[in-house]
Amino acid sequence: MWQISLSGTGGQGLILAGIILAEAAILDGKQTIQTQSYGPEARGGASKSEVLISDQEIDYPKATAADILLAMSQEACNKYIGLLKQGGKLVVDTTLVKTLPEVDAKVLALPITHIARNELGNVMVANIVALGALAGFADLVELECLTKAVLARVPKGTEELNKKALETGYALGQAER
Amino acid sequence: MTKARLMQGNQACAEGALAAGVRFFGGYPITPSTEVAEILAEKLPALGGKFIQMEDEIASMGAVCGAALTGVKALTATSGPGFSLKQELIGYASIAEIPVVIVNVQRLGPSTGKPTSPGQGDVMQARWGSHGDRGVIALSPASVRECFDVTVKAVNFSEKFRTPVVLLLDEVIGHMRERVELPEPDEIEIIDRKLPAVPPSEYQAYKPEADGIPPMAAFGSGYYYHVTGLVHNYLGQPTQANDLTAELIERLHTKIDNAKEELTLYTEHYLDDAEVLVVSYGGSARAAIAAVKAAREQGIKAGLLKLITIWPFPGDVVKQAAAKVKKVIVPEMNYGQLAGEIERYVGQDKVVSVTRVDGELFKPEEILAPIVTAVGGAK
Amino acid sequence: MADIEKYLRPSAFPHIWCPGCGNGIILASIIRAIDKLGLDQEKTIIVSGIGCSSRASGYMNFNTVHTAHGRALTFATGIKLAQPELNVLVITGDGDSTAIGGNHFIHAARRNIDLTTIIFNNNIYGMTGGQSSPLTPLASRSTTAPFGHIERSFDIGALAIAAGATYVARATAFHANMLTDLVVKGIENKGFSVIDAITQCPVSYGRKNKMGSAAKMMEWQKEHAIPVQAAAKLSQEQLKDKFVIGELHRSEAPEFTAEYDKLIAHVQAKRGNK
Amino acid sequence: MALAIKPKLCKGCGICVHFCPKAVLDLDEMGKIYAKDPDKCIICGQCELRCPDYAIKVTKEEKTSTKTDGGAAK
Repeated sequence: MWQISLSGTGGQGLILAGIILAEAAILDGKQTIQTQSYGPEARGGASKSEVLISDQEIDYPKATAADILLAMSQEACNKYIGLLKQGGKLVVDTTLVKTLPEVDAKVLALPITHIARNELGNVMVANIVALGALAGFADLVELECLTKAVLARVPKGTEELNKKALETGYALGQAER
Repeated sequence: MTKARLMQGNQACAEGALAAGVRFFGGYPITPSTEVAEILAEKLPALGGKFIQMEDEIASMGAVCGAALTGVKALTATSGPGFSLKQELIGYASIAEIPVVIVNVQRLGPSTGKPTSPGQGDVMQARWGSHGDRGVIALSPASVRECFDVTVKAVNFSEKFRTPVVLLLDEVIGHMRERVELPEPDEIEIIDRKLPAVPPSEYQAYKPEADGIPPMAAFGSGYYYHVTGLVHNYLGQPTQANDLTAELIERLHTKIDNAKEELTLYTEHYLDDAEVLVVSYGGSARAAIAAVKAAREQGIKAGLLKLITIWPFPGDVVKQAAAKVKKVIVPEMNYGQLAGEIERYVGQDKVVSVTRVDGELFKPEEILAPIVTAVGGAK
Repeated sequence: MADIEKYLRPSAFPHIWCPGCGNGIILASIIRAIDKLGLDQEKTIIVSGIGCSSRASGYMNFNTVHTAHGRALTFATGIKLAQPELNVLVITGDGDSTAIGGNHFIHAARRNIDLTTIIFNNNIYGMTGGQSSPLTPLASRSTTAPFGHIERSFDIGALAIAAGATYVARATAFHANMLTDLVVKGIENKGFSVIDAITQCPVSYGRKNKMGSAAKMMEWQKEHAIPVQAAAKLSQEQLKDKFVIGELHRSEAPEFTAEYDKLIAHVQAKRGNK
Repeated sequence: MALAIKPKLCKGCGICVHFCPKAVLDLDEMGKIYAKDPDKCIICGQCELRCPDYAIKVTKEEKTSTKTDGGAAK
């Protein structure tokens, strides 16, 4: 079973990223559960979206020891780093996380937000870049399933941009696998 | 079966309501139940149904009662603070025998408590929240699929037994998204309320039939009758008569108690050879089943009785499951509410109440530990 | 005069109202209005709250709901929205509608839902024995204002108008025929209608405030009521201690259940086109 | 007889007695209304209009030509 934790700031779209990942897992024929936790604020504050992916039925719906942690804010990184299991995979957005924690993990450090803003021209797709990056880094689900899931969820007219964002992230992740 | 998709518990609840024939929703926004309202606001109009966001929780309870009197299946959704406010008219719906479903996605309380964190502290409020004596039906699902199925059951039970039915979700189950395959419409059993078989001139709105339930005519269908929260006679008119009073209050219990077998829903997991029994429900049951499996891996014969029906309390089922075991572990995200009820059936000595009241779901090891202790340590 | 008996439930009589209570007069005026309009008895629903006035529903031979204290409008909203073809009349008291049910009152007015609400305004909580209500006049006495009431009272008409009601009127038990005409117009109005029906409570309010017999209290209503046309010509000073009766307000606004039906049609048409 | 009285329903409040323009009505020793002077009745309907207990009914068989809609004399 994969336990994936996507953490960052409210408003970055990490809950949506988690939903897309879980939907991709279903397209890939897997069992999955997605949960989230956030503070009372709609924007800002540390937020976390969790996805479990398994070939078997999943009993317990929360991550107990994350195989993969995505950190897209310094606060979230500091707060949730303890969830990552030893030898797990850490994906950090170096645009926003300046201090990397000391950790026994395989680290993928990418300027995700910078890539979204400057290379793709829209900071809104940072979550999709991140999703691609961690999927590529950890071989979670088939890229084809992920692409299908992304396209089913994103607003009309942004399909190409999001597809590009996903593929950009995926390639960067895969290169470090 | 429809194809698999990702769905949230609250959404499955809304879909279950629609599948059961609910065509009226009155509600007020409150976390973590709001998705139920939002989804129904979007979906009801296409089905010719009605959605209204009322000015408060009491008003939404009144609106669903009013709608139900016209023959429509009606549902409202809330969380603890709203459930407290709704109690007044839940009691009204009980005595006036109005079928409505109240979804309560439980969060940690009392009061405003911890809005986005799960709790199961409304189990006793569902039973005793409204003043006076009355029978109560309350159901608690533990998965997204169960949210769908149990909502259909809740609507069916409310219609069949002419009573408010409480659906006790919790934040874990309500907000969790899970892979789910929903049944096709023709696979779903739908129950409609019993209509009068006599002409209007002979209709007595509150005269029970053999099953203890009076047939219910819809407003506007030519059957005139009076509906009141006062103790009433068979015509629905207020009465002070002691015999009619006792008969009515007793019937509010017996019409439910007599159908206990039909109303009792639960699932059994590894009970056949179990030496230690876990009884749980809702979100806690997800940690409980993981703990039971972990115990089995250690060679401990643990089993889980997962209750879906909370009220009327399935005491006989619990008693039977507990007969052969040494201990009954009861994990719940409250301070031991249902554990107390279980003690009434299996004795205080046998019950180990496991509580968590910080607004987080149990970790499986927190339930595994008392299981291990119950059998005298690790094997 | 209309035969009101066919609209009553003989088994529920005699009613519980005290001798001289004006509620029976108001109820008869409402029934005459229903009869005048020829409303279909099968399609007319009476909803009431809790209190002396709200017992009226039990005496009326329709589908009737005697709800909980303050909640009549919430049930009525559910009934009307679920089945807009029904005529829904709401019977409530001054405490029921403006204290415990005050929030529901302003929101029903805001939505302009097609309900006709008749407020039996007796200035007091009668059923509990004469405590102050939001309509108890300043300086008058009640069992909970034994030294005189120090709170200002609501003007139900002004409250309803401000909240968005599209028909607002006032009459008294003395002006029983006028009351019937105003209820007729209220029912005819496709929107939220409020009729402030001033009635006498000789037992709890009258006695405490030395107002004399029921008949004397009705004489008081006659003397202190100024028809709206006459009031327009009077100064504030001349209107002091008086109240205005007649049609106080009428306006046009979208009606809630009609708007909802439009929404359904719109959504269904959109789905159908797909 | 233009007045039909139902003493069972009468609670003796005296409103009809007070508002009768011709002093037709009065309360008896039991506190119930009765027509003390029925011949004076002008069938104006004031008593029926304001009886809170529905204890009095004015019938107008004799005077069909003066039928008034709201009940009060016009």
